[in-house]
Amino acid sequence: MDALTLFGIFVLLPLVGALVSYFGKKYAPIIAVIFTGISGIFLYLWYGNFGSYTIDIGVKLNLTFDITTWFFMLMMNTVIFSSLLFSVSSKLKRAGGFATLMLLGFAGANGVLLARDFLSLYLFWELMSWSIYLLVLRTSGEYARRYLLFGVLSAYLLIMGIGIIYYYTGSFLYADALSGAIPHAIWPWILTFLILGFGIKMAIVPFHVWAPYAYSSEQPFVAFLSGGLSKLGAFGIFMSMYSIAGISLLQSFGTFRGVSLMGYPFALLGAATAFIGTILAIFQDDIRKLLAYSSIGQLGYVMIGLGLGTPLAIGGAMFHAFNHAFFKSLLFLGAGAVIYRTGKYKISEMGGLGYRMPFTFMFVLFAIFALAGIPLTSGFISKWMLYEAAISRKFVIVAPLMLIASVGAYLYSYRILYGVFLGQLKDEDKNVKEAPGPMLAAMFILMVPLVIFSIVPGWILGWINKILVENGIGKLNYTTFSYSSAIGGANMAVFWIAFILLLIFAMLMFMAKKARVVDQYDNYLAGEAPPSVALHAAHNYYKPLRDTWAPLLKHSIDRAYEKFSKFFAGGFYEIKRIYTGNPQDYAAYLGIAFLAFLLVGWWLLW
Amino acid sequence: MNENPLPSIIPDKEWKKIQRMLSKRSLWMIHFCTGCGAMEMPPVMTSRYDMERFGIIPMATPRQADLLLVTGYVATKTLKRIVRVYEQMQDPKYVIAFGSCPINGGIYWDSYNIIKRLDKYIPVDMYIAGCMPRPEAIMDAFLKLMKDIDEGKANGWMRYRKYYDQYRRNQMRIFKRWDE
Amino acid sequence: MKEFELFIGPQHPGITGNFMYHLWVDGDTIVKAEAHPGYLHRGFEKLMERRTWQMNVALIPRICVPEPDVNEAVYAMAVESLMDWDIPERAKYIRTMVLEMARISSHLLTMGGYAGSIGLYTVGQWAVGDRDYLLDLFEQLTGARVYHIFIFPGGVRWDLPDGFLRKLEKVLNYLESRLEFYDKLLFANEVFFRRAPDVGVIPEDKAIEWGVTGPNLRACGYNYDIRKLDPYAAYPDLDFEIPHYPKFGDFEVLGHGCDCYSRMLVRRLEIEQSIKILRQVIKKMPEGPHTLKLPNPLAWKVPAGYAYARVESSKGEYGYFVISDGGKMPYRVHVRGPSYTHGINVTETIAKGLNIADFSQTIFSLDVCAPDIER
Amino acid sequence: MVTDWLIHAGLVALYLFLAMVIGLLFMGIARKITARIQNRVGPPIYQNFLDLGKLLAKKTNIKHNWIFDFAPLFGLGGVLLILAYLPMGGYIMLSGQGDLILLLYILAIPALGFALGSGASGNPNAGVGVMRALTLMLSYEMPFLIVILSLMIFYNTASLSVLLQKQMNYLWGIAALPISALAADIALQGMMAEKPFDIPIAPHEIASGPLVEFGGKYLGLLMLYSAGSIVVETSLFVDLFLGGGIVLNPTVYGTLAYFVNYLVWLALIFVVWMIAIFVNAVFPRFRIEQAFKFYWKWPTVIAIAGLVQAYVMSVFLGVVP
Amino acid sequence: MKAEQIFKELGLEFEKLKVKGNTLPRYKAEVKPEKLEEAIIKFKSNGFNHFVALSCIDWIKDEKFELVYHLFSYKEKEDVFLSIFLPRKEPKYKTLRHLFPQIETYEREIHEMFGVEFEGNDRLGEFILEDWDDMPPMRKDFDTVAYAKKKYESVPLIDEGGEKE
Repeated sequence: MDALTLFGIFVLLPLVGALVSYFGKKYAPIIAVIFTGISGIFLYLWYGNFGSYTIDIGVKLNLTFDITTWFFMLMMNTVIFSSLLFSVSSKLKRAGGFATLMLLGFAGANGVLLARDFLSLYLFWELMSWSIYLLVLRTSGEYARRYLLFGVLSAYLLIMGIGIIYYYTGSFLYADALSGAIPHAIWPWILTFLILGFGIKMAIVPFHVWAPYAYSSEQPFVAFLSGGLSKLGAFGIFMSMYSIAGISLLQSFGTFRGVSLMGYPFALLGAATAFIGTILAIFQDDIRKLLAYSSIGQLGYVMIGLGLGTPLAIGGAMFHAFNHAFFKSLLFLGAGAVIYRTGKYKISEMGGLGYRMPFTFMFVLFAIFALAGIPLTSGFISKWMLYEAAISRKFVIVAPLMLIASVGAYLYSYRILYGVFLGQLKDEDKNVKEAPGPMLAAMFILMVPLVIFSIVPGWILGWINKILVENGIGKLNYTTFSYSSAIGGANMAVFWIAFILLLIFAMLMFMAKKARVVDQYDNYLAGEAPPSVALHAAHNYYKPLRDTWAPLLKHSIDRAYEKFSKFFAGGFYEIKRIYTGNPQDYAAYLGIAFLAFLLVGWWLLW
Repeated sequence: MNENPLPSIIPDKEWKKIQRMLSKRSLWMIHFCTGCGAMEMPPVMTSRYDMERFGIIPMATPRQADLLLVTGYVATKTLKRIVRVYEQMQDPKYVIAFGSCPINGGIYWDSYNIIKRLDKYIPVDMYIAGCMPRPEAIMDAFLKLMKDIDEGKANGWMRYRKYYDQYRRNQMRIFKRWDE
Repeated sequence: MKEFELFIGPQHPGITGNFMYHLWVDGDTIVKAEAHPGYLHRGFEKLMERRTWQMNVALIPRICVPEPDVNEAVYAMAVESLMDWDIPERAKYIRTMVLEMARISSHLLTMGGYAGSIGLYTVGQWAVGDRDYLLDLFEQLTGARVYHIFIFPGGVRWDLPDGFLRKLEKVLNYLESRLEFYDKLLFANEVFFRRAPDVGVIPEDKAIEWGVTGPNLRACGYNYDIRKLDPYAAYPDLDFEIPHYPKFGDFEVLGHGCDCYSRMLVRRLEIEQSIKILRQVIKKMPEGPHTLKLPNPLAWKVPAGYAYARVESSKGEYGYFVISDGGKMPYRVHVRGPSYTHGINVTETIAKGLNIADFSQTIFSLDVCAPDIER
Repeated sequence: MVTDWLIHAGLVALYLFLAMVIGLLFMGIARKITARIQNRVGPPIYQNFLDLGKLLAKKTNIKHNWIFDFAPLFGLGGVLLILAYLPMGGYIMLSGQGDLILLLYILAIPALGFALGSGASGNPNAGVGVMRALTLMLSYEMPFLIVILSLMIFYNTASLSVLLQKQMNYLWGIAALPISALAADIALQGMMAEKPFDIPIAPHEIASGPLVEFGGKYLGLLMLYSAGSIVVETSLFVDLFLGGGIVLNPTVYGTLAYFVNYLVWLALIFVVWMIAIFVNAVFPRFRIEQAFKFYWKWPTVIAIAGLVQAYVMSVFLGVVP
Repeated sequence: MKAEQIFKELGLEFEKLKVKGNTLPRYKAEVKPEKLEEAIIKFKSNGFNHFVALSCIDWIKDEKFELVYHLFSYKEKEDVFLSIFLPRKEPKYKTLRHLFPQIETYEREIHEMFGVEFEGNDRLGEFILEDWDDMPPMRKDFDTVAYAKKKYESVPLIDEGGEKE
């Protein structure tokens, strides 16, 4: 294997696929599935076949295929494969364009994962970003503009970071960054720019505002965006902190109970993100927005792990990123299946679909187990690792926020379950059918790893351990079925055996007698039975909680941005008159931001 | 578990006995004040009479309850709700009718809105005469019902199943519509 | 449809009697409420037209089950107005005594029911248990626990049994000592302070217009009481106060009146006043006949005319509008129960914007008595 | 090896059975004591066994759909699973194989199953009830998680079995961290959904909430679930703060120690349960947002004070239990 | 303002009802149906702001329905009964629920029990009775005994053989 093969299979092949599927018309998704399948097969075959290839084409570029890349590519590939599989039967408009853009994004993502130099990183990053922009644009221009605002901001921040490094080292290679050319005092700036730049893709508070809008686009794409592409942010942060800078450099900024002072603020930011994202998710009625805020919250956990930087924490972050890729795309696909069948977005307008779509319900239920961290899925183990990482180092701010956010996750998961799948089946949904086969297959593919890695966590912990060892971070304590930290541990084999035995016992108690199935309207209505009755209590579900939070929710970051941009839109009214064009309010904001960053960069460099 | 769970160990007859013993010792009554007889229910529940001694407690919904107390006169509008609640209860279930009114209309014998005999519409296991029955009478009725259950005599729920057509026919003579 | 529907009643623990509120709820806030009476409709007004003046005495207590005596008293007063009878002093005092005992027992029941509706079952159990002592007294006096059929036109049925007043005194002493426990458990409870004030508010300026009467009106800050306004029986001779918002004595004044808190406190203080009245009755009980010499009961001829009598029941103004055409039977009787307005119009209006957790305590504190709505 | 495992499994089964019996008995005792407070005689303390038997022996049962079955299945299976992970009377059961955080998350299994089943009934009362239960959970978990965090920081372990060991060797949690114990006991009242925090099942408002459509064997198994939950919650408090009732070191005294410890544990969970029951009998219930505000105010402040104490002791003073 | 004075201003004749037991005076006056609203507004603005009840009387011999609007003043401590007469055939009157909200409920009941139509009240309809199939029951010519016999006594008993479990 050489650089070209690597590049060919993982970047060029999707690009070719993009070209082909553009003309595929309604078969475009199938073609795209085949192309992603091929690269998936190579991914499977090439496990262990790692290598690093430097190419000199005037500037030195580097492509590396190592365990970190492989691990992230695994998520990316599975997620896009099932998303495209899902879209086969979801009858999208202009399916050719959709498949093309998805594959472009996929190529960009693979490029980012393979790149070990800033130039290709930035090019592929832009390729990915712009295909996301166009994909969001398919649904709504307004959403796309909001995404673009932050996408461009992210790109600026990256340029700042890269520019500073290049200014000092004169090389784009990651490996050259640590050569000592960069003064020690500059590193915090570089890291801040890079982490924030990548963090925007992860929708870290306060840069999360774009996510709820972008995540309201077509579900197969959003599944890929939330499940796959947002992990590039995690990958980027991981690379910049632990590969480019390295743990010893981080530690040299001073430590707080063994955690670098460079990382700890980001862990706090992550904890805040987890908390805020969760709280906001509880109050959403639009299923897409709910999942979007949940996504924000869950990626906050990843951020915590990356910030803390102990082996357990980073392992937890990797594992959580992996889990999140699977359960969140599964949730978005489940939501997509429901939306496809009913055409509704509001949770309160659905209800009772679990009786009509049992398989979708089961898959979503498993995703929710993973989301809530129920030990029946691997979602628990990653959360466990993050908790133990924080608690064993006695972090008393991060740990409670994380713990309470995970309780909050129960609240919004139940909102999905109750609002969409349980409760009253509306009369107009009486004839809803189960989702089509490809959709179910896509969801099934995503569900399997969640269960498997819960029973055998050792397998995935093996890969993660390798990543940690390779980057010189440390190693994890695990066996095939169990895992442990300095303060505790758990054995999943024992858990599963006990669970299955006791469930069988409960079943024996339960199955002794058959129960009669009654109609949903043969229900406790205090003796009344009106001809038609609305029983679905899903609208404004957490109203008491919302009322208590109302004074705080008033100060939403979302609205702060809007006010900010309105302020500038007002200020730039004169420009509007001078130029014939029609500069949007966001444009004004962009300009100011660009100027500000230029000024900061200029001040730093000279 | 109405089928004998361990037929080889417990004879069927014994099993029925056990079942009856259990259902007599834990009669959960439904919280439904259909008429003025409900006025004497609080005293029966409180310190002087305390029916919880016999395991009788009020339950909120018909699904959980075994015992329906028709406390006093039954207006036609209430009858529909009583029937609905009765049908939502799960077998075995028992009905006690309070006071003179469900027996023959009582003081409302000539009222246009009161049904005169309750057992034309749902099976009644025990009647308590009087207007209104004293708490002692109510306690006595509970004890008698327990005895009846023990002897297998309180089988109104079986009658309701068996003669469902007749009961429904009689009910439909009172109701214009039955929304369900 | 954003809202879901909840049925509070007829088969529901959160309702007094057989009554139904149909609620439309958004989240947990009531958007709309509709009252549905009629589950207890027996056609009293029709039946009374078919019975002689005296037979009706046996029928009417059943109109309001928790406090049947007011029906007898108010019917008797209406018939006496038509007949132009002045009843003897002793009968007046005995009537006062019966009415006040009934008031205490009804208030105890309401207090228990209210405490139950906010989850404090212990007070409910105690209050209903203590009420049994009053029912014992009734039993000794009238022979029945609930439907006494004791007061009738012209006086009361028979004189007090021997030693009745001493026994009453004992029960009063006992009840007074028990009030302390209720105070500690309910009226000084932190959770009660959090839950009751400013919940289920009847606008103060609308209260009279909406027909709110009795303790519910006094909780709005008006000291209107029919016992003082339009005195009847022996009340003019007796000394008592009318507890009303914000005159709560030793109790804290929380909230802005017209709410569940004030309503319950007014009831609690009225028990004290009733005990005070009963003590005076015991002291002042005159000698003499307990009833007028009545004509042949089968052939009462009541002069034609209209008469309206009202008393202050534990729930509010209780009135009978009696019309006679000179025959053996009433031509028409219209019963004006206090719950008619409280249960339907007032509740439907104030339920809007209420939390479903507070709905039950609001109707319990309004002391809605279903049977006197639909009769 | 295999025999060891079998003996272990048999013992676990025995302990689980005993826990269920204790739970039902405790419910009966609670009914009796509440009745005594209310001036009544009350039912016999074995009444709940009769109730359970009756419910299981009901002739007909209804369900609304297949999701309805999740409630009894996960409810009973889950609560047994939690019990298996809780040390009872010094016998550590499976808790060597999973730590406190695993336990915290297993706690959600029966609750989630119950919520699924009641949601599937389609009754709005159930929906509102579960909403209240979940909001209550968010409320009491705030102080409770902080308390658990202080314990884990102070004893420097996340494993319950190690925690018991350290409490036996050093000091019971209630002596070392009295402030946290106070906060935990307040949180416990909410966890057990006893008054003033029983709003999720308030019968006067939502007709017993999530339980609204369950009857017959469904209700019977849920009754077992709540019986198990009583033992879980009281035992959790005893394990965290009262040393799991270990007064004799099992390594020294052997079987006798297990026996004595079990009795002490039983007495301690009884005391914890009694506190809850007495409070339950004399308080009305909070509204859900009041409960939320309450828990995020005072108990949280107390819990944070406890956390500060644990933090100072373990980090600055270097106390190592 | 005292009730007598208001009556005088309105030009109405009134009679005093007999009162025993209670003490306050009660005045009753007959009003023409079209003048009633004005009279009630006049009384309401002069302190008679407690609407006690609305009663309906079926004077079958005179072929008339009498509606009695009963007002009370807490200030003047006087009761006022204003009555109007409607024809018994097709009785119709306008709603006065905008004056006092509880009039709405009374009108609903009177509509159901007597069959009086109140124009402008949109909540008339099934109120207390359900599945009613005869003439309004409170009318004098409605025979409740015959109805009860016909409807309830004729329902047959359940024919069963005394089965045992």
